Amino acid sequence: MGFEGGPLLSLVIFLPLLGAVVVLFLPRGEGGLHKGTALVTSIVTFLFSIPLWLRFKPQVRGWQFEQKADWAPSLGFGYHIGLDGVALLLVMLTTLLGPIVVLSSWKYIQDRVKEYSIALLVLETAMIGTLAALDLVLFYVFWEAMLIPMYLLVGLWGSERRIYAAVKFFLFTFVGSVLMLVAIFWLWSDSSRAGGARTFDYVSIAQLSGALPLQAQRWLFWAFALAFAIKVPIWPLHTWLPDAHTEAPASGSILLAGVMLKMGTFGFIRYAMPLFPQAALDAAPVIGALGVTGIVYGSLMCMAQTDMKRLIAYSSVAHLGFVMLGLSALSPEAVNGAVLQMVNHGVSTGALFLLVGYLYERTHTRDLAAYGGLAKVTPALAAVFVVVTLSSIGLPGTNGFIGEFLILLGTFVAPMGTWSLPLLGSVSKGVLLSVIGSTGVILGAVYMLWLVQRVFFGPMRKAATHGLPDLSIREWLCVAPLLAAIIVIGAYPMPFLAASQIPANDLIARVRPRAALLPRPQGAQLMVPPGDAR
Amino acid sequence: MEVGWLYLIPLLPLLGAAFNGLAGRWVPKSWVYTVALVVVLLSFLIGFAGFVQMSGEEGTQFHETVYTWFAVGSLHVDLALSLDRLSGALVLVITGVGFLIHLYSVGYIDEDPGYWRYFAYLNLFVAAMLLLVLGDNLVAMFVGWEGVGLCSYLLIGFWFDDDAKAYAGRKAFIVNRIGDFGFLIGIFILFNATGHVDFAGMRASPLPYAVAMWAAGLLFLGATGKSAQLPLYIWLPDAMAGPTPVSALIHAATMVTAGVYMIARLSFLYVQAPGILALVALIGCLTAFWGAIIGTAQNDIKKVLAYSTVSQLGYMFIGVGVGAFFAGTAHLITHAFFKACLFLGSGAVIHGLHGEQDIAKMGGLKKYMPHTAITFAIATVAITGVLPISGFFSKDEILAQALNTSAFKFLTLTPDPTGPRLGFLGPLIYVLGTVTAGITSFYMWRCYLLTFHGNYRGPEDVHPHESPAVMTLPLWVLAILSVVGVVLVLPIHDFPWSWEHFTDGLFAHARGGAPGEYLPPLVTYGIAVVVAWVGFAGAWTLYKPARNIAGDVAFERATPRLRRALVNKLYVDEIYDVVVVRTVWRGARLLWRVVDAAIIDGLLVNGSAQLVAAIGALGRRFQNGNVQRYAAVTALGVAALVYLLLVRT
Amino acid sequence: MVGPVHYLVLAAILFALGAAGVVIRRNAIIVLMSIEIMLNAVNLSFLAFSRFPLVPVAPMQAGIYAGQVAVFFVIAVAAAEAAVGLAIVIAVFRSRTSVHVDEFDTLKL
Amino acid sequence: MTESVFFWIFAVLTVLLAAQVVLRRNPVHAAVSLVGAFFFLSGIYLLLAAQLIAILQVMVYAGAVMVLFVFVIMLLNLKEEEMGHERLTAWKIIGGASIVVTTGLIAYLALGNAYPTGLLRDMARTQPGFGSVKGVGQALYIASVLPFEVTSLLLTIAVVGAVVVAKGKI
Repeated sequence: MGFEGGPLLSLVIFLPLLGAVVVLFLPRGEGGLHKGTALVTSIVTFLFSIPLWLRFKPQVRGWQFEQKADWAPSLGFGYHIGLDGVALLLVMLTTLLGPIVVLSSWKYIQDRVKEYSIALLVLETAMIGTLAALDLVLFYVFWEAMLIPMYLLVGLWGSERRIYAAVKFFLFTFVGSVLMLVAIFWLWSDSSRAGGARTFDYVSIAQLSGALPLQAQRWLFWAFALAFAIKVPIWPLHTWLPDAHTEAPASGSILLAGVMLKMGTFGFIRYAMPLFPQAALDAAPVIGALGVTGIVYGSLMCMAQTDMKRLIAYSSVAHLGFVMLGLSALSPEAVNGAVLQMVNHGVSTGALFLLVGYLYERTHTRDLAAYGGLAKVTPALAAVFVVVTLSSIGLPGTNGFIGEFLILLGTFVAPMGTWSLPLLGSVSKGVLLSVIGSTGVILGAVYMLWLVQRVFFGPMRKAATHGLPDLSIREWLCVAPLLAAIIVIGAYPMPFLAASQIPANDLIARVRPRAALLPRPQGAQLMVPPGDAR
Repeated sequence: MEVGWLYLIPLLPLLGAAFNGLAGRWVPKSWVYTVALVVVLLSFLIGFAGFVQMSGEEGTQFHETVYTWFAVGSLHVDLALSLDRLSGALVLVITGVGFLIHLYSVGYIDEDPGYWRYFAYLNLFVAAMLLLVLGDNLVAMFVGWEGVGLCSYLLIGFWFDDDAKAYAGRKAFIVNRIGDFGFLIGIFILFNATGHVDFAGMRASPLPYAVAMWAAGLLFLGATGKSAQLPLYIWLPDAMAGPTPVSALIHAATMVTAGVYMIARLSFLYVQAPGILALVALIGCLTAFWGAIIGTAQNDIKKVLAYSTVSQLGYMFIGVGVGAFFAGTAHLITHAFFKACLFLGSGAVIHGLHGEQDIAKMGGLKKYMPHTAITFAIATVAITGVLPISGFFSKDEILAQALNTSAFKFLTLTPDPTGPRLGFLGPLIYVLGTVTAGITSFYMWRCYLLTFHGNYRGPEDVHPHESPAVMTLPLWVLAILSVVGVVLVLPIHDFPWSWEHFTDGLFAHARGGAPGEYLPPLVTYGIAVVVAWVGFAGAWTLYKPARNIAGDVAFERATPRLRRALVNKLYVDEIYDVVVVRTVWRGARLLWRVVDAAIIDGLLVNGSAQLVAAIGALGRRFQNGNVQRYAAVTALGVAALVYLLLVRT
Repeated sequence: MVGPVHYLVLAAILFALGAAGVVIRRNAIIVLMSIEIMLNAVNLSFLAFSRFPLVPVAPMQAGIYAGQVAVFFVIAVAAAEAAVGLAIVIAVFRSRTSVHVDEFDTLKL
Repeated sequence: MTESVFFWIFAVLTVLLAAQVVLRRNPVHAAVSLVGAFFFLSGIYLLLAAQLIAILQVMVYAGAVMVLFVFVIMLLNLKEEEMGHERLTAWKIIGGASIVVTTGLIAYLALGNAYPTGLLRDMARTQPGFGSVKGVGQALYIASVLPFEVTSLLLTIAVVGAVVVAKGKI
């Protein structure tokens, strides 16, 4: 607790906005100047966020870099920000992706550069703010503020069906948010229960909401959960995602996949689950089942696609399914794995969209049928793509493995009770979810390697003309930090896991205080095979 | 004993891979070769030194915790390595045979522009394989397990501009992943039951029977994937699309034996699950037979060897399945020698014929490439067992153990404890295994005779030539190893070099007690020799040098249906294609069209949007722009309000 | 004896006449005139309430003339409205050569 | 008594003339009727002790506004055929009926016991000098001086607006 580090966090939040204001006053028509300002701003933001990482004490419980100021005390909301380990990881991810995003569409975006730069910077502020907010109104403001620049990114700089995609994206996410807003007001009106004034402050509300009656918790939980579930997106609320991703420019896709989807899962960790612990515990198997459905269903969808970006968008559904599965399992392994998987997905799917953006810039098509044999022409691009693919399918040694392994293992051992099924009898929910989820490991390899072969291997097809340039220096600069993150997190994940340990444990302790009482599913609860003779 | 240098063994090849992969394209060729060879050699030397040190005293084990990889909740995963007699021997095989194959590759891949990539992959493979073998917990082992799968994928699809080859690589990876799925669940079960993932911790906790059964069974699913057993063997023949040295190293000598190694390493688990042991032995036996009969009708020299590998791996699984872990692993080592030699020999042939792989277009090559012919013959002798060198004894030990095993005597077929028992399984496996040995002898000699004897049947413009010394040298070393490897498996009790004696106490003992004795050893040897010679005689009759390819025609004429089925690999690929592959892909497309596009997006999402639009269209009819109509409606509203507010109250 | 009720009923009748004119007549000028009648009906009720206040008003208090002041403003607004309204009628007549309100339905789309 | 006589005369005439406005097809006739109606209405205002307003009514309405109307009518100079025929649609009937019913209801309720006559005071009798120019002027200039000034602004804007709209191009 306390004020250590001064307004460092505020600085990180609002630096991009400052950059946006600067861009606003730059003369129109100077595209390079606008992009340059955006780039410098995002790099400076990243540099300022490094001390956050260095000064963060993972072993300390509570909010760090906390800052609190009045805003509208009579209405009960204020400017209250702070970070825990989970938020810190995602803030770092966001600031890391910031410069990459600006660089990613450097050449591709040529019209309305000024507005584009402003949209990117405002989006960055909104995303960091969403992660750092500790006041429900502040959170909601940042949360909705994310929507507008992203809507513009898709709707203005997207490809053919951009309007449809942008409107769909907006309506989907907005419907959920509105329900959440109602729930926030409910919490506000309830917050005077302990005798104080009504407040939107997260910390105060969190102390009260756990004791709400179960019925109220259920309503509120699902109101929050729906908003977050759409953002994640959880099956069957996912159909906005492929459209938005397909139509968005590369930078939009990277931010969408890299950070914005994580806002949904982050919302579950920070708001929906700890605020309404009993309802969350009740809902956990349902959410876990939806997560598993997302894994299998998303993977199968990938196999049916002919559009590269759409394929990767559906793979996001599968990956986020893993995250939701891990969160619902509520065992330390699974929740930490889920948090790490959030970062992993940001890195590897962000990188995938980056690379697909490069491909699109070169060939101007996303149609898989046009691709083939590109590895001959652009070997470095192919190699990088393969590495990122391996991370995406969770090969050990890359970051993807740690996350998926922890999630599946944690789910397997999670004391979630049993389901009674036809033929199988009484089966531990955790075991069942974990086993079905593990098939995602197979399916992931099926569709990702199919994609790689289709694009890079085999004889050269239409899109692979000779003379396509390989990765340029600018493109290397973008992709190198992501590659480094893939390897570093894969080889030495402890610092990243350490950051999420305390928030994860607190979450579990809050939602499942009776964990110790429930037996872990032992042999007796597994099925006994025929032919057993002792 | 804790040591501080074990990490070097896998790290050195990894560094070599990193160097070759990142810089290999720009540095001179000789640097690439030097680095690739030196790192493997250094690994070998370190492993050798460690092995000598460790094997001096029985029960010594070197252990090293490199660092804590990840630790969350009750899960604690170290990157820990351990060197005991089993892993030590395998390290020597991997780095030793690996070094020879690296050396051979210098000659083989020299003309390919992707040589630097090749050596990077190869080094990476050695590193992953060493990690698999040295890993002291299941997760570290899994890293190597998947790592070798990755290298296999990359190397099978090395010539990626051929769609078929890229497809073969992908197929290998995905089939392996199906196995890895089982492996992963196996890890979860063991962790759930014991709270550990490291071998020592798991060994210390006794397991409930059902848990042991499930864990062992699922890990075995992993083994069937990696080690190409029924029903997941289908990737291995296709894996021959890769460069031949790769087939020798990965798809014969080392990676594919990982399943056998894993079961031997987890012997303490498998003896707790005797039913799964029986399954292992049965699957091994069936695979051995299955691979052998398909091998009789293949004309691609590498496919013959691939099915031979599938078949020989089956033998190893019989060994570990009947509880004779030493026998299975001994065959693993001898097989590494002679099969690597065979593959390298086939590579030399292919190299000498500029890429020709069809044995129907070879013949008489003994004349042109004598070194290759002789070493190939030696290795063929070893695998078929016509003379008592390494392969003979290691295979015979497995079959004898299967015949005499007591591991299945107490197993029942049904849950009813008084039901029929599985004691017949051992002898059954013995009989089928012996028949398979005869078939093995037949198809291996067929391959040898068709390749090296008779008349040259290839095109005129191809002039077969012997390979350079850098390639023949490894052939000779491996041929010699195939012969002298016999010292490991000589059936002399307390022989100091004997593998059985050497690994005493390393493996757990199967339940059911010591093996009985159906037949005295000399009788089984006699049977084995006779069977091997019968196979040879069959091959000689059909394919003796003067007849050239006529043997196949005779075969075809005798049993046309069977032979066509065998040539087409018993249509397994086609069946899988229809039943699994197409079903899944079509199902995915159907699911997309129906559920995603039609129901969720069409009906629910766009449907609700259209509902709103329809309501809006209905409301629009009132907004017809006629101000007077608005005023009239307003008046009506006011009338209603007045009535409601003033009159009704 | 004439009381407030008479004035108020008169106001109601005038308002009804004006409103009926607005609803029924097509000629925009007459519609505007009808609006003036409605405004005057309102003025009438203002003045009626000013003379017969519902609440007791203290002698010579400022609020005593509130009704009349309101009527003053209504007259001012009515004048402005008539000016602008007639200007619009002229502008529309120029483009449509019609003063029929039921033909001015461009709001529809 | 005098009040009653004048009230009934003025009231009947106002209603008749107002009805003429609504019913006359020719806008000039309507405008003339409207002038009359306003004139008699100002008589009613006098009865309500609103002398200033009555004067303003005659000056502003019967004078200025009606001149404006007549000007516009003449400016447009509608031909017979351009005036068109009234169309009686269902909505017009519904609207008209609603208005009649509403007014009837309100009048019925007002004439009934809803209006508390007993409590009323008559300012014209109890306040000497009620409705004088002086009194209303003071109320306007002291209590509501700001709205008064704003009204001037409004009128200015209205004038400018009217010119802009009517002129089309400036």
